[in-house]
Parts: sequence; structure tokens; C-alpha cells
Amino acid sequence: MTQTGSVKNVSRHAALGLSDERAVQMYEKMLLARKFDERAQLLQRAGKVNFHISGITQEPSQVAMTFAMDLEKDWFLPYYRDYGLVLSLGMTVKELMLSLFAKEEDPNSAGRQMPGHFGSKRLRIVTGSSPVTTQVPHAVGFALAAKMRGESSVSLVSFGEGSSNQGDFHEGCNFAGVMKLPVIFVCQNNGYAISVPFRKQSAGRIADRAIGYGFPGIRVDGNDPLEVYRVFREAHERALAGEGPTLIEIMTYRVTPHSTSDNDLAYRTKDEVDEHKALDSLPVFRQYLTDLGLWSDEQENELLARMRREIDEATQYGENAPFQAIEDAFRHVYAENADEGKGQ
Amino acid sequence: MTQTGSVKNVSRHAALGLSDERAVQMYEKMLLARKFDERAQLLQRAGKVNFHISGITQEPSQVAMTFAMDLEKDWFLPYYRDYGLVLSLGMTVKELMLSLFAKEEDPNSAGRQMPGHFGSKRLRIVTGSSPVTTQVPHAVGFALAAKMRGESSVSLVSFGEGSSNQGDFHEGCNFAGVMKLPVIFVCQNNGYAISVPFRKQSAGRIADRAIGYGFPGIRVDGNDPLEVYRVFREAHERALAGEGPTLIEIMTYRVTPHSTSDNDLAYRTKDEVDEHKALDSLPVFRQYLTDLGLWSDEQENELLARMRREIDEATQYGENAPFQAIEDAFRHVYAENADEGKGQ
Amino acid sequence: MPVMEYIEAIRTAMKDEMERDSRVFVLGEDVGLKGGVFGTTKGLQQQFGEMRSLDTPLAESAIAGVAIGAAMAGMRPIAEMQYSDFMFPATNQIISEAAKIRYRSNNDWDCPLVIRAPIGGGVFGGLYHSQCPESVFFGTPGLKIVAPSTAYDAKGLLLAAIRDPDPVLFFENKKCYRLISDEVPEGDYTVPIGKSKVMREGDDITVIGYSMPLHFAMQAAEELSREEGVEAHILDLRTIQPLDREGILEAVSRTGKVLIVHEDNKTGGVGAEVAAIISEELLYDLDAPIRRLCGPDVPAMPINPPGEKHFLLNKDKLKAAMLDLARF
Amino acid sequence: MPVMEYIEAIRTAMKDEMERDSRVFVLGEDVGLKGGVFGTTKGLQQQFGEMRSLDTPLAESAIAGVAIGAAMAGMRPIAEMQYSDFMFPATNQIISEAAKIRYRSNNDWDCPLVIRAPIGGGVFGGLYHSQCPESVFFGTPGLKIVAPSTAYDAKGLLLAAIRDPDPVLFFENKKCYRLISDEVPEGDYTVPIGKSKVMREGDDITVIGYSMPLHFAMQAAEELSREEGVEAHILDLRTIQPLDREGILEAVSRTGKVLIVHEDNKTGGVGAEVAAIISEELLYDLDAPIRRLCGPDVPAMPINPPGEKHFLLNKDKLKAAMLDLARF
Ligand SMILES: Cc1ncc(C[n+]2csc(CCOP(=O)(O)OP(=O)(O)O)c2C)c(N)n1
Ligand SMILES: Cc1ncc(C[n+]2csc(CCOP(=O)(O)OP(=O)(O)O)c2C)c(N)n1
Ligand SMILES: [Mg+2]
Ligand SMILES: [Mg+2]
Repeated sequence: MTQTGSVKNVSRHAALGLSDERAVQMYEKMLLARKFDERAQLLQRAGKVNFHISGITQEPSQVAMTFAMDLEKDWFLPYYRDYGLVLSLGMTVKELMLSLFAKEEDPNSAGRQMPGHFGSKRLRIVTGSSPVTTQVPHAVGFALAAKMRGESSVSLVSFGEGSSNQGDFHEGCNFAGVMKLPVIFVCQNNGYAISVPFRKQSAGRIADRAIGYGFPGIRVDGNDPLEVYRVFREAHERALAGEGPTLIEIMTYRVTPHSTSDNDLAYRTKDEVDEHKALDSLPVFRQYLTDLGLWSDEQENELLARMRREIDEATQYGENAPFQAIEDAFRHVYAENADEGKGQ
Repeated sequence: MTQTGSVKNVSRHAALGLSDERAVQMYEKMLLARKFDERAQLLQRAGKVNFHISGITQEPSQVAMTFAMDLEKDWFLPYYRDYGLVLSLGMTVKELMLSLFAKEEDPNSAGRQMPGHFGSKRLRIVTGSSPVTTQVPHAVGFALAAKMRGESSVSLVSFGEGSSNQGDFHEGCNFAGVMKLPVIFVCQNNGYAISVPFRKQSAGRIADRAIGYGFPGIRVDGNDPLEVYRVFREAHERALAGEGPTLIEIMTYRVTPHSTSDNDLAYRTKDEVDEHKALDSLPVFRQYLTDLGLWSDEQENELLARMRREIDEATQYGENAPFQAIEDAFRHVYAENADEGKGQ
Repeated sequence: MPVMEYIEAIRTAMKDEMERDSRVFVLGEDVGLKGGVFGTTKGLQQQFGEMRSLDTPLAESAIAGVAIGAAMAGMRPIAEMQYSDFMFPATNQIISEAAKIRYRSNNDWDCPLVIRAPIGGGVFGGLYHSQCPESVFFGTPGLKIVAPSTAYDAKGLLLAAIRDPDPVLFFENKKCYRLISDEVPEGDYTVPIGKSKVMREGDDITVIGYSMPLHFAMQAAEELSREEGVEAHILDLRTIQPLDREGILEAVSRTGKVLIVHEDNKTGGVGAEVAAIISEELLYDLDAPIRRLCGPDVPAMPINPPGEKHFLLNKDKLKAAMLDLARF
Repeated sequence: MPVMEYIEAIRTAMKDEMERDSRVFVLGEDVGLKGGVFGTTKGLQQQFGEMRSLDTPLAESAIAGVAIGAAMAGMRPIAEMQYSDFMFPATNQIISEAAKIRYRSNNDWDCPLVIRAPIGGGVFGGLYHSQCPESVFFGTPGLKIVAPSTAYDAKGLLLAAIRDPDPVLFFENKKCYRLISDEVPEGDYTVPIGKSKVMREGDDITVIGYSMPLHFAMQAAEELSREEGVEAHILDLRTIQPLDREGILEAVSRTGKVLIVHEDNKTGGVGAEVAAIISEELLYDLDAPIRRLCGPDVPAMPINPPGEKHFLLNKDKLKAAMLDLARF
């Protein structure tokens, strides 16, 4: 990652309107997502939890996109690899651990859903499910509500490239296109849908599908978080200006197996994986900050130590926290009193 | 319609490889579809039948496309306005009348389904239903079967522009694109889906959607049947050459109400309709043949008389034919013996 | 009280609630200028504008999915499915999403959504414009399902559905639209979801059902009363999920002989659950086996008139079955 | 006879039939190199090539719809849905298309298609990897539905399903995959679709069900026999559509007391229809109300272990219910 920009001494992020502080915060969130993810993998291998699904190497772009959003007004519909995204929105490692251990205090689902199934009204994260791509029309519904109420709110919805082949992708995009709704459709193209490589998922480019819906589609390198930020900021501006949706295809690579239940070497080579691991943008971004004098090895070590403590504490908390009580396991099928859901 | 082509005295159709005889046949089928359709409207107005859904002004392109197909080998999945298409494949007016009157001898469904719900294994017309766009993945399945068996067979599937917004359009196109299957996807864009104008259906061009699936998408003027023929011939060649699908968007206009149950002046003006009626390509094509000396008023009158007789007879036959017997009304939910369906 | 057509009662409920609550809007195919293919939403776009009587693209999964999103965002959408036959593309959104949003988020999110869809045959609509899809959605916890048979209930249940904090499928019978008229209060009232209603009292046999076939039962009951002295007790379930267990058991206890009727095909229909509840709770109060008179187990009714007639219930079929049960 | 795992019986049936009939092929997500997420199709791509063990894009409506097209074209597709929870996007293709093709064309076209989907919980899969979707498809005429509980039946029913001229939903229980092993003949045999099987004979109570919970019933029956001298008669429906009426009535007659079990939630489940059939036909032979022991009416089971356990049936729950019925 090298500096561009015509004015000397203006860093890339400054040229994009990001303060040094924000650039550093971005890095911190990326690192936190990475460290949480690594710990979750360890916990699964140690048999402490049943299942983890990783977002490793996708976090830098997940974090970068949130920096272009308005956390007070926008709505977020992430998918299961979006740890970088939800951490940037304010979900804590403790909350993620409560979800990983499926405990009652988990704000996402009280330990009912699998980890990676995010949801928190407080954080404007819309509850998600396992059947892929259903969240795409939901995001359009949030944008429609915003338009109807005259609110300047954008909805961001994220999904994999495999999932973009579901009918709901098409129906949602087309609906948003017709009504010029403020939605950012984010396809995180990591090359695989479980074992199926992209060339068996689609013969086109996902970004190009936007042409048929009458709005811009942009392909961006997921290993260049500042470029990701730039593209999202533009999409956000378009959305707020009433110019309608944008489809953004983030090119990335799934360096882990699909989930802890998957053996990826049954369908791809270690060489291929290693090649992509080498492209990880996390150390590159660290170097970028270091070169600018915004980051140092001491800061890194201090941050790592702080994160290790935070993650240790969260792990312990999550592990020891109680499961939802049996008496409550079947509650909330319907509202328990007529006033529920009357709010907003 | 004027002649093009660099060699003098070579007509447009000859330049496309169509004999004079075929060009005249084309016209005859167009006219037959028109006359059947007009009669069906009359019958409905006279209270003889409950319901008709018209294809008027869409027939010229429907007929033209079949002339580019192989009627012995290809498979056809039409939609409810495709009278021109099925008549060109060999369905008779008598058969259409049996369907219109919902009689047992109707080969499409023995009078079980609405008119316009075509199906005839003999004519390689695949049975269709009312929920729109379900036929799109079926066509892909036929093409897949052809590829698996090494048959040089193409499947042609047709649907409206409103219907192209269903998830099944997306899923079917994408599947065919990945596997480079011999399918021609035909969107007959007639500007309306019942009352909803195209601008409220999609903000893009339907043809452009093909870009996202990695195959060609072509928009063609439905009022230029020879150009329609040309485009389909190319698509057919591509399909047989293993180059995969083509999406063809035929620009046309629905000059009738959606169906005999619809009052279109609730949502569009008579002026708009009249403007498009004036663009009807049937008289233009007649003039084209006449200018070339291939057609005359006498021939026209003779043909009209012959068609009138044929349609009269078919109407009478259809009207008098028996309904499916009550004893048979509930048959064929499942095969009645294990050998059924074992064939092919 | 003014007498009103069933369809007008539905339209009035939407109109009234849209006036009262700015969060309420209607979306679906042709619901705008055209006012719906049956005319159910006629006038709403003129009164409330293009956004609140919103013509959508032809895509049912999006209609449901966008409505779900809007509901989660705090709106009160009414999604119209043009025919219930065409709601199947939206099944995943309805069953995987709407029904599970509250439960999966442990009450953090909710989905106050109404999906309206016309059911039933008898309009020469053939296989795909006549179906009763109840059994597909029935038995999915998290959904409520109502199916009114009168104009009064149609308005009152629709108002209750719109105000309900959970997703409600509202199955209106297209044959009832203009055939059924009854007294409907002008102002605001609701019919509680989950409560059945005794349509007619009697001591000889009990008929339990919902939607259009109950009108045949009522006609048959009058004739049987006059001609045979048989008095039928008729219960309109009105809500088919959750079923009104108490109402069912009370109605059965009254006579000890029960006939369950619906137009949806027999096997796997709502009637099976009603029978199962009775045989679970009231076995020793029964004086006859539990009978069901329902649509035949074929994919859907044919369009040709004899086929359609053969498929459908009518007064005579009801009368014969009711008399047979009375004589048991 | 070799003892084989349930999952291997399924794999073997596909392999054998693909060897025997070149029209048979498998399509679905990850069914190729990976051999399916459970390993059910392992080795098929290696043996039969990429086209006959075909990795599809992630799109269930296309998987079903393309398979339907291929079936109409004369192939014999086996479409795999990765989890039955994920077959809902294909509902429209299954209910509107596959189920109605023969009927709507008056027997001109047919749709010999198998859709395989793993059902059931107990694998810490949470809400969307544990469901039983039977009730959604049950009651749609034109579909056949099978749900084997043993390896023997799994192979025999799958072979019958592939050869069946109509669409068959094949619900395999993911908990059975590796937990259930039994004797499976090596060669070719079929288990007839539509026929139930007596798993155990007894004179005190009858248990009727399908799939995994029957194994709990068998364990409970052995204990009840030893400990209480109660002898349970256990009927495996095997096919849930069309139901084996005669088999059901015979099994009920044997004891006069019946408990119906399934993992799918109670309301609107297959058990309701079984109860309705019995109460229609055998009311006077019953010595106790018809009981059902099923999944609770909540959207789906939670992933946390106590919640999952609370949701699921097990031997103890079966035993308690069976004993209670015996003592009635
Ligand atoms: C409708 C549906 N079908 C199948 C699955 C099973 N499944 C879970 S993740 C996945 C692959 C998703 O691939 P992609 O969209 O590329 O996202 P990625 O996992 O690569 O980030 C599949 C098939 C599902 N969750 N939902
Ligand atoms: C899934 C589904 N939804 C709704 C309908 C009702 N419907 C029948 S035709 C039609 C409009 C179709 O428009 P288009 O695809 O443009 O074809 P056109 O009728 O204009 O030729 C609608 C909404 C249907 N048949 N199927
Ligand atoms: Mg992926
Ligand atoms: Mg159209």
C-alpha cells in the first residue's frame, strides 16, 4: 500500500477525510476481530465450544465499510462472517463470547441461535437467520421505511458470493432499484461457497449484476481497506442524496475452512490457501500506519496485551455464564402482551 | 420495413437464409394467430367462454422466433400469450379452441387448466402453470438433460418483463450461465405487468441482466420479425456450438387489456394504446411480402376465407365437444401403474 | 348498522386503519391505480398516495421480505398476495423469517406484519387461481392465521391483525367477496384473534369449519331444521392458528356428533388437527365418529365447469353429510 | 447380511442405481468433490464424474426447478437439499410444479424426481439446522413423502423413490446417519412406498410414528416390557404420504390404545392426520383417548444444550408417555 495523492505529506486516509485517530481506530477494530476469531477457533479445537465460523482476512474490509456509515442512523444486516462489522458497531467481545457459548446473556439470541447470527436493536443490527440471502429484502424494507418516514438512514446488507445466486438477491436488488432506495448491497466474494468455487457459482461478475437493476455496481479489492472505505463513502452519499442503491463486490478470499465442521483440503490445495494468506491486509495496514508514524511496535504490543486480557475475561465470563433457563426456552413465540412490538 | 443488404435483389429474408416460401409461411402463421386471438375475444364477449388472454401484436415475433428453431429436437416452454409460438410448432386452432372451451379433448390439459396454459409432449411443448417464471429453471433442466445425453437440442423459454423479476429468473439464468447450457431466455417486454408499467417493474434493461450471468443479452424490436429471426438464429447457433445461453428481450407492447377480466383504462390512456396499435408489424410484414411480389390481395383474401372456415369449424367443434367426464376429473394425481413415466 | 359486502369490509378496515395510523401501508402487485385485481384496495392510492398503496414489482418473495424489513423497522405493512396460489414463492420469507423473528432474537425484534391472500375456488380460475394453501402454513409456530367468513368478522379481524404485534396471515375467500354481505359497524372494533364464534345453535349435530363452506352449512342447517327437525350447532373457527380449543370442545360437547368442513383438501388440513384435538380431549363424549367433509385430495380444481362443481362443496353436499351424521 | 450405517445405506442406494441407470444423477450444493456436508454423496463424483454428481450454485429453487425440468425431459434426478431447513426457497417449485405436473397435463407429462433432505435435531444445529418440515409439504396431493428410520428401509425406500414415476420427498434423519446401523442386503431390493411396517409386536399399547423417535420408542418398549410387563406394538409409517390407512387401523385395533410420535411440532403435524383417520374409522375400538407426543409448538429448537434437550424427544419421555397410556 503506497501513498497517492498530489499534495505531498497528505496520507491516503487523510485525503479520504479520515483523521489519523480514525485510521488508528480502524486498525484496532481489525485487530480485535482477528484476535477474537483466533480465540474462537482455539476454543472450538479445545472442545470448549461446538462450532465457529471464521471471518479471518475479511475483517479489514468489514471494519473499513462501517467507518463510512452513520452508526446513529443507519441499519445493518450483516452475515455470519461479519465479526469486523459488528465489533465496529459496538458489539463487545464479551457479547460475542456469550453468543459463542450460547448463553442467556447473549444479546443476539440469548444463546438460541448459532454464533455468527447477529442481532441487536440497540446497535441497529437486524436479527439474522441461517437461510442465506433472506436479509437482502429485509434491508430493502428498512430503506423503504426510512424513505416513507423521511429519515436520512441507509441500510447496509452483507452476504457471500454464493448467496448472491438466491432469488432473494435478485428480487431485493430490483425492488430497491425501482424505488431508488438507500441501500448498500455488499457481496463479500471470498471465492468459495463451502466447497464450491466461484467459477461454479456464477459465470459473470457479481458487481455487473447492478447494471441490470439500473444502479452502480463496483468491484473493490478487499485487501485495500482504504479503497473499500472510499467506495462505501460514495455509496453512502449517493444513498443519502436520493440517488438509490449501490452494489459493492468485495474481492477477498476465505483462508479458513468454511466452518470448524469443514475439511477444505478435500476440495482445494494448501498452496492456494497459503498464496492468499500472504495477501492478508492486516499487517499491510499496520505497516502503513507505522510508516506514517501513527503506530509503533510498543503500541502494538500494548494493544495486544489489552486485547488478550479483554478476550480472556470475556471467554471466562462466557464460559461461566448460565444458559437460558428451561422455563424460558420456549418463550417469545408470540408477544406475551399486546403492547409488545407496539413501540418504535 | 425496407430492404437492406448490399447485393441488389436480395431480399432481407433471403439474406438471412429464409426462402420465399418460409417467409410466406411466417406471415400465414402470424395471421392465423391474430385471427384465432380475435375470435377468442369475440367468444368471450359473447359470453361463450369465460376468459381469454390475448397475445395480439406479440405474435409476429413469436412466430419469427420459432422459424429459427429445430422443431424436431428443441424444447419449448412458452408463456400464456404465446399463441403465435404454439401455432408455429403445430398446435392447431381446433386444439386451441378445445382448450378455450375447457374440453376433454384439449391436448394441453383436457380442459383442466386455463386457456393459454400450453403443454404437448408430442409437439415438444412443456406443460406450463400459472405461477409465472417457474418454467425458467425447467428450461434449464431440459438443456441440462440434453447436454448430459449429448443431444443437440436447445430449449426456448418465454416470459413477460414483469415475470423476469421473480427469483426463478435469476436462479435459472445463473445456473445456465455457469454450465453453458443451450437455452434461449426470451423476455417479451410488452411494457405492462397487468397494471404495472415497466418503469415500476425495473430500473434497468432486462437484456443487460445477462452481463451479470456471463452470457449475451440482446434487445430486439418486436415489430421487426426478420430481425427477431436473425437474433434467434444466432442464439440457436451459439447454443448448439456449446457457447451457452442467450437472453433476448423483445420490445413490444400489450395493446389489449391484460386479460378479458381487466379494464386497462383504469391505468393507461387510450392514446397510448392507439399509438402502439399503429406500430403493429402484421400489416407491415404483409406489405413487405407484397412489395416483393410474394403476396397479393387475392392470396390474402383466400387465406382469410380459409382461416375463417378453419376457425369456424374449430369453434363449433370446441363448443360441442364434451367436458372431461366426472369419473375422470380426479385421475392422474399419481401414475396409475408403475410403468407410467418409465418411458422416454 | 349498514350492510356491507365482505370485500368492502376488508377495504374499509384498511382505509380506516391507514387514516388512524400513519405506519400502516399496503404493498403488492396492482394494488395501486388498479386497486387490486379484485378491487380490494380500490381508492387507497388516490387517498393515501403512491407510497402507501404501493405497486411492487412482480416478485412475491420480495413483497413478503420487504414487508418484513419494514415491519421490523417499525412500520405496519399489509402485504397483498394477488392470489394465495402465488404466495408460495414467499414461503421461505414467511416460514423462515416472519414466523421466527421474535423467537430467534429472544424478543429483541418483532415482525408486526399482515399478509392478505384470497383463497378458494368457484370462480372458474382453474388449478392456480382456486387453491386453499392453509395446510402449508398451518402448524408453523410464530404465525397467526385467520380466515373470516362474514363481512363483520373480515373487518374486525383485519383491524385486529394489523394491530397484532406478530405476523398474521389473513386468508380472505374470493367467493365471499361479493356474495357475502352482512351488518358491519361503521366505527372502530376488533374481533379477537384466537376466538371462534357460534354461528347457529342446535343440539343434534355440530359443524365446525371456517370461511366459505360455513355458508353452505348455514343454508343446509335451515333446510334440515325445516325438513327434518335436525338442529345443527355451527362453529366458525375464524382463527385457524392458534385454534380456539375451548370453543371447539364446547361446541362438540353440545351435541356429541361433529362434522368438520373446509374447502382445503382433506388430508393434512386444519380439520385433521381439529379432529385430533377432539379425540384427545373428548373421546368419551362422542356419539359418532368424527367426520370431515373437505376438498378432495387432488392437486387443485379443474377449470371446466363440471370438474369445478364436482370438486367444490355446496349446500347439497353439506346437507347430505349433516343428515347422515344426525341419523348416525 | 452386512450391517451398515443409515447414511451408507443411502449412499449405496444412489451408487447402485447410478450404476444401473444412466438417467440417474445427483445435484445439489457441495455434493461433488466434498461429497455433501454430511458425506452422503461421498465418492459419487469420483466414480460418475462432475455431471452426474453435480455441484450447483447456491439456489434451492433452481436445484428443484432444474431437476423438475430434467425429470420431465426423461432423466431421473436426485436433488439434495443441504438441510431440510433450506428447502423452503424451493417450495413453489415443489408444490406448484412437481406436485401438479401429471395432473395438470392430464397424464401427458410426469415428474419422476427425488428430493432428499436431512431433517431433525440433536446435532447442536440450532433453529435452522434442526427442523422437521414435513407438515409444510404433507397434505399436498401429487407428492409422495417417505421418512425411513432404519438403514434397511433407507436403501429400499430410496431405490423405490428413484424408480417411482412421481415426485418423492425423501426425508432422511441426520441423527440417524451414524447412530443407526442395521442389516442391509447387498443387492437390489425395494421397500414399497405407502406401506408401514410393524417394528415390534405387543398387545397393550400401540405406538405409531416415523423416523428417529421410533428408536426411542423401541428402547422404551424393551424397558417397559422388562420392568412393567407392558408390551408395546410399534408401527413405523415409513411413508407419510400416502399414509398406510390399513396398516394404521390394524395396529390400533391390536391394542385399542394409541400414542402417535414425531419430532415435528405437534399442531398440524402428520400425527394430527393419523389421529383423524383413527377417530374417523375406529372410534369404537378405542380404550383411551388418542395421544400425541411430538415436538413443542415453538419455531425451532435452540442451540444451547439444555434448550435442545428440553425440545427433543428421548427414551425417557417416550417411556413415561407409553406407561401412562398403558395404565389408562
Ligand atoms: C438457503 C440456504 N441454503 C444452504 C445453506 C447452507 N450454507 C451455509 S453457508 C453456505 C455457503 C455460503 O457461501 P457464500 O455465500 O459464498 O458465503 P461464505 O460462506 O463463502 O462467506 C451454504 C451453502 C444455507 N445456509 N442457506
Ligand atoms: C407468481 C405469480 N404472481 C402473480 C401472478 C398473477 N399475474 C398473472 S400475469 C401477471 C402479470 C405478468 O406480467 P408480465 O410478466 O409482464 O407478462 P404479460 O402479462 O405482460 O405478458 C400477474 C401479476 C402470477 N400468475 N404468478
Ligand atoms: Mg463465499
Ligand atoms: Mg408484460
